[in-house]
Amino acid sequence: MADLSVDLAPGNPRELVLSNPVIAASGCFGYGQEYQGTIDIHRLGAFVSKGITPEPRSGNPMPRITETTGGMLNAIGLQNPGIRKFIRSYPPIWERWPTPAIVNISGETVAEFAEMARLLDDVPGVAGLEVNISCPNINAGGFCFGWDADMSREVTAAVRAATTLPIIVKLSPGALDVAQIALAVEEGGADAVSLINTLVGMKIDTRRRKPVLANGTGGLSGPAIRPVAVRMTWQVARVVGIPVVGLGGIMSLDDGLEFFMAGASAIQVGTGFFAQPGRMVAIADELDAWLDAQGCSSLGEIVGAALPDGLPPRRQRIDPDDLKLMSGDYAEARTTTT
Amino acid sequence: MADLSVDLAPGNPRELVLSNPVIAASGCFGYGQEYQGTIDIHRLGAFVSKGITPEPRSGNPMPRITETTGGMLNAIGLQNPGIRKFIRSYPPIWERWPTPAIVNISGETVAEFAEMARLLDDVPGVAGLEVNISCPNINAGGFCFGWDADMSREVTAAVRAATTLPIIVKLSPGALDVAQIALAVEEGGADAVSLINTLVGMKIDTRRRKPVLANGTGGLSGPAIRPVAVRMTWQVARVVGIPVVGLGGIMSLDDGLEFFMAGASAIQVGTGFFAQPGRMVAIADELDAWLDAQGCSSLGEIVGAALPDGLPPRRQRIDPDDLKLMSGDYAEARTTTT
Amino acid sequence: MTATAPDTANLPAGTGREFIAEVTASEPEMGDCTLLTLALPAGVAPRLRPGEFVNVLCRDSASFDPLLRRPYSAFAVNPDPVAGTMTLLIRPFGRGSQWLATRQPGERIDIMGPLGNHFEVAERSERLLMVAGGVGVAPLAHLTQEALRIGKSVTFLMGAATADTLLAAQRLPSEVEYVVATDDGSRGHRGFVTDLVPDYLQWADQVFACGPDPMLRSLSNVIKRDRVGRRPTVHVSVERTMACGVGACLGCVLETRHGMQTSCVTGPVFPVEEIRW
Amino acid sequence: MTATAPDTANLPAGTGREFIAEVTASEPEMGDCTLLTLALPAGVAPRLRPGEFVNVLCRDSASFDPLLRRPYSAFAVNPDPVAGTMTLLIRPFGRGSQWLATRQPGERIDIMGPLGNHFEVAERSERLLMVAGGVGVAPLAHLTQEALRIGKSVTFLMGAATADTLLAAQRLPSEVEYVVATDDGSRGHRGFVTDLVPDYLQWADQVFACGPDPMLRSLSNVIKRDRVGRRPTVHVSVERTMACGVGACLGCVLETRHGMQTSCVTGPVFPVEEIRW
Ligand SMILES: Cc1cc2nc3c(=O)[nH]c(=O)nc-3n(C[C@H](O)[C@H](O)[C@H](O)COP(=O)(O)OP(=O)(O)OC[C@H]3O[C@@H](n4cnc5c(N)ncnc54)[C@H](O)[C@@H]3O)c2cc1C
Ligand SMILES: Cc1cc2nc3c(=O)[nH]c(=O)nc-3n(C[C@H](O)[C@H](O)[C@H](O)COP(=O)(O)OP(=O)(O)OC[C@H]3O[C@@H](n4cnc5c(N)ncnc54)[C@H](O)[C@@H]3O)c2cc1C
Ligand SMILES: Cc1cc2nc3c(=O)[nH]c(=O)nc-3n(C[C@H](O)[C@H](O)[C@H](O)COP(=O)(O)O)c2cc1C
Ligand SMILES: Cc1cc2nc3c(=O)[nH]c(=O)nc-3n(C[C@H](O)[C@H](O)[C@H](O)COP(=O)(O)O)c2cc1C
Ligand code: FES
Ligand code: FES
Repeated sequence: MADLSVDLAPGNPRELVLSNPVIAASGCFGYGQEYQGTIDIHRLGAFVSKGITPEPRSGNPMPRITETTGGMLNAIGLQNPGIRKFIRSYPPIWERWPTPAIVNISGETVAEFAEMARLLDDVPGVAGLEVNISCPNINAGGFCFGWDADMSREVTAAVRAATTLPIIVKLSPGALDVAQIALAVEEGGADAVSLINTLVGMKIDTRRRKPVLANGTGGLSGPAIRPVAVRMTWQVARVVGIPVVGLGGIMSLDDGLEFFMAGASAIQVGTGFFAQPGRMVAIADELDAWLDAQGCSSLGEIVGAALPDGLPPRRQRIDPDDLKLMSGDYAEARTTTT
Repeated sequence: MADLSVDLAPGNPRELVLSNPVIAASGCFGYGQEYQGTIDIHRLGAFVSKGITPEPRSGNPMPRITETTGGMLNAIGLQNPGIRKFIRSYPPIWERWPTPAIVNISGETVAEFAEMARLLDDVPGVAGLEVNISCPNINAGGFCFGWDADMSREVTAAVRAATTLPIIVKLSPGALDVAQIALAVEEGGADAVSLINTLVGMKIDTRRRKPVLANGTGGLSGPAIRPVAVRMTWQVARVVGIPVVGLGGIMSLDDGLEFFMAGASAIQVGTGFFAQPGRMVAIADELDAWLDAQGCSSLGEIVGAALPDGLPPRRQRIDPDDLKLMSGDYAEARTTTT
Repeated sequence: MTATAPDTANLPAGTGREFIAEVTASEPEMGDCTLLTLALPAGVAPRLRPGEFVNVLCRDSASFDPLLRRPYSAFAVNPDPVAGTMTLLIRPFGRGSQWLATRQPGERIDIMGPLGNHFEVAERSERLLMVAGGVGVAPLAHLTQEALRIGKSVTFLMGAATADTLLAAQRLPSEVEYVVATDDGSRGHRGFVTDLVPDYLQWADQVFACGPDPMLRSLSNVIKRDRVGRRPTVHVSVERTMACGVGACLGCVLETRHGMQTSCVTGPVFPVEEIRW
Repeated sequence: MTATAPDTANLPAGTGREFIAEVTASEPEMGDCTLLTLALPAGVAPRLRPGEFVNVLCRDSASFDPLLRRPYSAFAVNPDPVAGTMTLLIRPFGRGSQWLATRQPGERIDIMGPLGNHFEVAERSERLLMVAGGVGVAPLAHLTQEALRIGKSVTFLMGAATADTLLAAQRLPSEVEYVVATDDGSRGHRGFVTDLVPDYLQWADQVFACGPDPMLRSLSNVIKRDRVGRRPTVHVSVERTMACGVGACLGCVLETRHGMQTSCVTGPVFPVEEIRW
């Protein structure tokens, strides 16, 4: 019985302690209810809800999903009930659960992110936030927040200023240098980063001579993208002082081990749930057995094992007030520099 | 018998006319000799040589390749004999071949690219150049040429100024906005663009707890990346006035049709040759039969079929002198703006 | 090593909605289709109601080809609580269905289900009309089996391209009135199965339909045109590409009067008038 | 449609180095290994020289699992110009070898070859020493077959983990002196096969070896230490991960005295002293 527990917000007094490092990824696990009856969701370390927006969204027209070699494309279009209805509907249920629920938020402006964070700050049943910065910033001509270090820092700082909840910022693989973005959101006050979100792809139906997805492009996920995700996890884990959550194409323990060895303190599973939910919730048990077989007493012993210089020093726990303060500074800094 | 021929340099008096649109991709077809005896390479529209550098390179340590789901990672490290030995060794053989040979060049500075272009300008047997801008610019802190519009335009202009050969600029999928880079190289004087080069990935050997490749990271190719390649081809073909050559994971005619419908005038096949060389050289024949079955008299009828507004107007043929002239301007423009 | 773990890995058969089923029989039907019978873990078969579907992993677990599961409706069920079985009718389209259609007795398959809603036969409905197109016949055959058990009378309309891709008459209980239509007229009415519907609208208390979207759309037009008032009620089972099958991905939605609804949880069965085609 | 085209698509059997071969026999050997015999297109078998390899597509062409081919040396060849066959010895490691090892007679496989260089037996060499480790026995068994045909005498040293993973003696012609070593001492010498080499260095005119890198490295040390002058000459066949198999990708190189050389074209056979381990 190795120690599988992990705190994804070591710098945050509110903490985000998971009993094991296997998390269900946003958009692949609904609101936590859907897989009940299929699997025991409490075998997971945590789960992340479908992305929430300030207002309700009906999402994209159909078809929304299609398969590709070793992967799938999705263009759901963030269909969701909107933050207010969401808060009434789900956290009250999660409150009674042992498994931490993390809320994934998607905004089109810095203000939208901050507003959602404020509304979620003290909602019982919400253990933390995952900030999806792979969204277009409508105040920057639809340029994706996650592609620009300043915009990424600004969003993080604004969220940080609006809540003391643990904040995981989910990075976009579209950035030129994902490590630079990771450092920026760490500065902005993120407690952890998760990566990667989907790559943008397209499949064309050669019979109909048009894209398969009604939306044209979609997000590529699944084993096909794992090498890109492992590489980015490795690049980010080498430089940041906060926990890294790795994801992208994890379908088995061995896949997950690649991310841990690349420096991830925890992993998320998305597409894998669609294929084999039973195997996904078993990964934590398999990991436990594997660590025992390797003579490791805790997961920490293999995290970053493949990094040439191991993990950088961890950031120290920050005083509650400083949290908002530091982020405040960045918020200012940004407003002056933009 | 539909018309499969295509000119990849319609704007260039020296032309780059292919009898069919199926091209062997750089690094996957050696110097054109290697697959002789296995296939009839003259069933190809053209082939691109392994990337050449100014000086000889012995490449990366082993292992250099590994498989991933639906793809492979490579870190060959541009092993090549260097431009001078290369020119003595291969073009004399190609000169006697009906199939156009395109030379892929990789430099670490703008000057290196220009120098290689100059040396190749009037070498018999060389039908055109493919400029690989997915290389680090050592004068820009290793920042990849292909990630920056100005650097991409500058390299293209410098090559344009050094040769009247047809120039295909090969774009990097790492750029934030590949369409913007494509427009920049079009301005710089490119006759065509090809995309995509490999995505950067990593695979970790969980038994040895280190990356499988001695180099750590490698380039991801194969069917796994096809959705990303089709999406980028679609984005670029919508905006540029020059031919687009699409590649990334093409293993069959149907895969190739996705690229044609996304706006590619020609396709390249790389990893596919490693798996099924016989099927790759057969794609052109299958395309011919498919076009007949569809009642199309020429390939052009389906190029861009999946683009909402079809292809933009083609750039007009340019006067020989203007070629160098225009690029000259850009070369200047750059030197003033950097 | 995990990559080659058996499908059974960590699946206490019978508990939960993901389980391993063993193929017990395979026979051809409807031309190129296959009837595949699977032994279900104790307790599953009795729960399986007509119209519900299962999401099948159409590969061994070490391969990702195809990556996602494939949804299939039950064609027939032996509800024995212990020795229960389920029979699927599989038409070969691509990778997944071809893999599934070629499984042999003794092979074990990873299945999720029962999933989705089901066909509701109203207490006071006596006469049921089934309208099937192609493999859409599957859930309606199962429904017919159930309806007869509870003493309803059934008229079964089926359409197919040609006579040899029709469901063989002996596959349906003899009490059923079986009327067919073929595109080429090689058997029964020449044309669409929906052309036959008007003659039965007076007779039927409920109509249940399953088939390709074009067929369901034409059915909805027939209903709009010829139905008098709100009877008979008409329920159709739609087919959308799915990923999770449990409402988690929102990839399979359908636009209805009540907005976007998942065809895997709120559906696949919808009242025909609620669907926005 | 092209996605499900047969492997044979556009492969005029026999012409070129990519062809379709039909499995004619399969039998177990060396514990978990399989001996797979394939009928070769007319003209191929006579060209296949000991040490050359074939690059095998270990999947059906509609799947990409695994994506790349897998290299295999010929274990035995029937050089009949028309009815020629090739036998491969396959140890199951992962996806590819497991797929190949489970092919049945009648199945057709996409093969590229013969590829690479080969073992050269010098005119005046009379006594040949083979040093095999595990499946490295394959090309040396083929070489032995050839060497005896041209009247050479052969001593065959083989090393394996345990007695039951050694090549069965009857697989080698009776004229061959067959000496074995096992890690656990369950048969023959307890220890490495390379421990046996010194005793034969006087006797042998040429040494040919194939096996895992550690074995080849220890062999090269034994040679450095015990060989007197330049005789016997020592050639080893190395194993590197490959993609193209024809020298096009530069993925399989080996560092030698002459720089980086491809193990698929310049190799897989190299004079032991040329390799930079
Ligand atoms: C609720 C539900 C119940 C179903 N019940 C059955 C059933 O009982 N029997 C049965 O045979 N099928 C049934 N299907 C359809 C079945 O799931 C698909 O045929 C299957 O997913 C095809 O997978 P594939 O891998 O073979 O095809 P893919 O490889 O996914 O596709 C191969 C080719 O076939 C085309 N294709 C795939 N599916 C369809 C389709 N349904 N109609 C037309 N073209 C298609 C694709 O566009 C592609 O060109 C059902 C579907 C749903 C949603
Ligand atoms: C010139 C040449 C000749 C060969 N001849 C033979 C032969 O006659 N018989 C034979 O059985 N094999 C032979 N091999 C080795 C054979 O090609 C590999 O075993 C095969 O590629 C494994 O593929 P796979 O898909 O089964 O394994 P993969 O799925 O590629 O790998 C599965 C696991 O096995 C490990 N693995 C793969 N290959 C090896 C290996 N060679 N040694 C140790 N671990 C490995 C991998 O690291 C991985 O962990 C030869 C190789 C070369 C280069
Ligand atoms: C159907 C689907 C919906 C998704 N929705 C979201 C979302 O709402 N917010 C988000 O941050 N990521 C979303 N993702 C991305 C996943 O969380 C994950 O980053 C990505 O799929 C890569 O992981 P995987 O390969 O394990 O699926 C979605 C992915 C899929 C497949
Ligand atoms: C082994 C290997 C070597 C490559 N070498 C080069 C190269 O030297 N120059 C270059 O521009 N691209 C190189 N590439 C990239 C390919 O040309 C192509 O852009 C990429 O592999 C995607 O196409 P594919 O999926 O068809 O292989 C190489 C690819 C592979 C697999
Ligand atoms: S298939 Fe995922 S919500 Fe219906
Ligand atoms: S395997 Fe490609 S060069 Fe040897």
